Amino acid sequence: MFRLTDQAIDITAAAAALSDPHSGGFVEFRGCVRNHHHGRSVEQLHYSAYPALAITEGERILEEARQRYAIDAVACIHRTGDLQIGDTAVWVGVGAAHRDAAFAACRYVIDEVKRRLPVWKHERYLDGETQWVGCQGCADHGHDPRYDRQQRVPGVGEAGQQRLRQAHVAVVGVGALGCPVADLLAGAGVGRLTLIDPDRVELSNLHRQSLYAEADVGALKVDAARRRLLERNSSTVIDARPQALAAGNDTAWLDDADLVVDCSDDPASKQWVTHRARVSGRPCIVGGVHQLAGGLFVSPRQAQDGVCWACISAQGSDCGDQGVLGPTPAVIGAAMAGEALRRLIGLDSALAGRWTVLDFGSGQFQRFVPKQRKTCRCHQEADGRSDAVQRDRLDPALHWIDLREATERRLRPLPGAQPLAFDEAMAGRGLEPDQRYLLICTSGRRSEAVCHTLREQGFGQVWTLTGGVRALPDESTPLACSA
Amino acid sequence: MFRLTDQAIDITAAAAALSDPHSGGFVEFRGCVRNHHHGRSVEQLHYSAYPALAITEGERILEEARQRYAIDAVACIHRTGDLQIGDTAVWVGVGAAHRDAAFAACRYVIDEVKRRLPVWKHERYLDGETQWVGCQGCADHGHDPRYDRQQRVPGVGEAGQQRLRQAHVAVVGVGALGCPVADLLAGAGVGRLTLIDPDRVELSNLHRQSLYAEADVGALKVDAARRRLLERNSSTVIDARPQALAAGNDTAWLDDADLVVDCSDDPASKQWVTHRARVSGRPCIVGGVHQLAGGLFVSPRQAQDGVCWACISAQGSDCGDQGVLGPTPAVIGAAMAGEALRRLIGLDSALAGRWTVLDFGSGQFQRFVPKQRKTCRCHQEADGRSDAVQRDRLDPALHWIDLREATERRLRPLPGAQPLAFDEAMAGRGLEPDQRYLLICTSGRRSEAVCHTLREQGFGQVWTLTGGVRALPDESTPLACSA
Amino acid sequence: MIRVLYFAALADQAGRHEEWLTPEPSDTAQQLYERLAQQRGLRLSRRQLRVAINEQFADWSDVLRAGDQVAFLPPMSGG
Amino acid sequence: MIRVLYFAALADQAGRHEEWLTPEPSDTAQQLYERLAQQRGLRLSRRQLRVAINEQFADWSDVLRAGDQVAFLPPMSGG
Repeated sequence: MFRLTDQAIDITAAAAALSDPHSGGFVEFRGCVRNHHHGRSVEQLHYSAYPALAITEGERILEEARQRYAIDAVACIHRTGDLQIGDTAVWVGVGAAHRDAAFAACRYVIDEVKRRLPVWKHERYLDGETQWVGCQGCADHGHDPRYDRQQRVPGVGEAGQQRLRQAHVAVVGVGALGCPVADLLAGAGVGRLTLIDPDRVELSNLHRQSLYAEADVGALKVDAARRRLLERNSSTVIDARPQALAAGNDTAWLDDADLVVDCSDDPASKQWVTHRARVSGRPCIVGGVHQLAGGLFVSPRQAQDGVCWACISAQGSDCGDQGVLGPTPAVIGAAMAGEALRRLIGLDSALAGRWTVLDFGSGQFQRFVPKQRKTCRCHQEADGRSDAVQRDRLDPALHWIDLREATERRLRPLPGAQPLAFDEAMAGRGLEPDQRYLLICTSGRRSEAVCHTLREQGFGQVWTLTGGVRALPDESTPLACSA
Repeated sequence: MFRLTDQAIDITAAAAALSDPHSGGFVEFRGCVRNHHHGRSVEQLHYSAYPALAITEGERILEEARQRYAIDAVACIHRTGDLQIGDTAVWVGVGAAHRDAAFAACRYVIDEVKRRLPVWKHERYLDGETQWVGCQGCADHGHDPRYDRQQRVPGVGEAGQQRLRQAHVAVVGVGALGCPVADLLAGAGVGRLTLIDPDRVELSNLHRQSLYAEADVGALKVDAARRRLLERNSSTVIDARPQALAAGNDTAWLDDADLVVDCSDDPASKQWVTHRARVSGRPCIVGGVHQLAGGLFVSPRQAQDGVCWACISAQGSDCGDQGVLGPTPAVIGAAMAGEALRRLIGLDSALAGRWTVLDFGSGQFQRFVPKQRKTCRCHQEADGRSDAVQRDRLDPALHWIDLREATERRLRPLPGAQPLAFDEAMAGRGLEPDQRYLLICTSGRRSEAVCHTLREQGFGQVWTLTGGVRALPDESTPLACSA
Repeated sequence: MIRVLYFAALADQAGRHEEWLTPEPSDTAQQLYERLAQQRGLRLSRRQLRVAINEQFADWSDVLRAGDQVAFLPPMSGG
Repeated sequence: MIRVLYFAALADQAGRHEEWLTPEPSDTAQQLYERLAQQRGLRLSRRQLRVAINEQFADWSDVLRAGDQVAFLPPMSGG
């Protein structure tokens, strides 16, 4: 229940309305007119509002609180008109089974009300002057002492800070790697973060996922992370997307990001991100951990030198869902954040284009230049694009599987390829694990998804044509397959 | 104002008593009798107390809140006797100029009341059973799913988790290194942490000190860190010591720690910690950062192989108070936490006895065995103890400076040494920067403090006798100095 | 015609709480504000403001249509 | 003589809220509790408890003297 009123707020009645035998904790906040503001003596105060919008926005804030916290009841009343010293300007009340949720929700509502409710405060001081109170001194304007220490690093300065402020980074996965990455990027003043993760916080996450507290168990990770990040740096804009980044999903919105940091434990996501970086020239950073070791891959400055995740993982980096000590991903995540900041600021990096492995088990710390196209079959076939036109030159025992719809096939025929519906292919129907297949679709997304699924099912010799038929040398020419 | 009462709490009167024209924000918490507890239907509830102790402890909690937060008023009332569903069991009210302090103080009081106030809850359920509510199901008893993932790491298991639970780690400094260290140790289930730091949170800390939020600015770091760590893992016992770890201070309480992790930016503290580890055989981990590089030293398994910080820093590791990007200390801190966990659990470590440098600027990651006694003059003199008895064998141009009080000097004379008061020596009075001095006191603490102070003032050739005269070969023999 | 609402410091600077205007064809909220800022001497930069159209928060790039109610909102200071 | 106070679940287990005892010479709070735990069948381990002497929280290693009031405190559950 949200209300605007020009009468004194009846707190006793409002608090009584929250009562619920299910609730064990009630938190109330009252904002009152103080007798001072920035050192000046306040005599009187007037609140004006845009009522229609204020009521819509107030209700929206309460609804957000209900969605985000396990609470039984929440209410807020805001005054308008003339107020005297000591009068209550705003009241927020929350009831919940547990006090964690009650405190958090109450705090959320008052913070959002102050930030978003279209209400303006006009103060009259004892010396007769008056002033509209506003946030004129915010981070957009002038030097922010918060970033002093990092601006002193050679090559950063005001210009580097400005680049961070204007940057948009997509963080895929806010688990053990994503927590330090998002935390350090928000702390450093990166202007906009998009967090992508479908999971909810579990108790067994807490030892290694530093953005979450016990009170967050059960909440969506992207929501809990957003909340903590805003507490740490309220000037960050954070988009929370509770979904997976999979080849099949719509990911066009990712193109808005200047940099993608893949912190997921999903090889398909890593493959997609690295592939996209290589094709589009956008930078990416990808990490993984395994017990006491972890690694990070930073895409090279020149897109054509890029490798895909399949190249890297074919060289032995396995990020299984096994036991892990918290510090291992914390090290790798922090290193990924460091690379992200350097790339955004424009500093040199000795890790760009490298797969860097830090193994705290053996004490071996090494940088590799991942081998491109030679050992990665998936990549090799894809880069054999122009050769693929004469399939026999490439591999006569390779079966081409055409995953496109009939309408797509008519637009660009692929003679000699065997049509197979996407769903059938995902299920492995009509395919033999000991045969060799090149999967083809229009853009390469569907074929990539099928390729990874089949490999997980034990198909050892399937590859995808990266970029699909669109990436073939001349789209206007029907392919001549000599088989 | 703290009160125990067996009558219904008059909240309106209690809240009115907080009024103050200086206060802009009021936060109240009410804890009410719920109709359910761990899934069982509650019918009635009885609170018994130890009144004399409860009142003392309640007042102490309120006083702590006043000390810790910038608040105008705080009060708490706790019920005793029989209560019905919906009755208020406890009420806390806080008034402050700013809402941050009001929320934080209210939260502090209710959390401490629940933990420390000698009051016990007896519940009667609808099924007729009764039960004293307590923390019987706490982490001491049985398997905690929270640690599942780390227990799966080979060598950890239940036994390793138990070792962590029983361990006590002192974290010296909760800045950019100490934040990830304390966070990862608490997350991993280390039973007890002592946090030592004299500083308060500043806005310019936030970008790299992940335990603090904007609302913590102005609070003692040890308090703000404790609060966040308890949100992350409420079963951790955390002692907050708002002081520096300096050679002059009383540090006997440190002997209770199983492991000391030095995250300070203070060379004197690092010197003291490493020295103590070498002499006492207790393990320590020490870290430092410099722009894009950082390093950590892990004491060796065998104390006699230890080196002191002066050995290490003489080899070029400088942790100046210069610019820093957040990720650098985050990497080093996480690596330190990993080493701490491995040492406590009893796992092998490839980093023990090594100075490990991770330089993200150059991409060089290396482990060194720090040279012992050879390049470190400070250490060399100390290990030349028995030689020091014949000073001329060591260095005839070395002036011995005796920093002890007259009474100490009488107990163990040091012929040929020049007495100099501690304060004079700290100020460099009576000493020449181009002369060579060996500083001596009873235990080696004062001489170490003076040594570091003088070196900072540009004295290039001063050394300390580690362990002081107590460490000399035979305490009963007066030293025979042949100079 | 569209109706323009000014609040708080903006109303003081504009010397009015509202006015009726005819927008240019395919005028965006941003173009309208920048023109009005010049005409009325509004001293708050667009980056400090939010815009609402028909009682909903809107984007600066939204195109205005006849009958719209446009509100320019200075930094809020409730609570 | 010293006075021993039991609270909550401990009082149930001890079958009493208080009793008067003569301590052994140089008995610590810990030694007293361990002896009483055996005699009275107290099932809470010392690690779960806190001890107060003369209405102040105390250490388990504190030595008891004639006239002391010793209280054993189970895990608290106020609020």
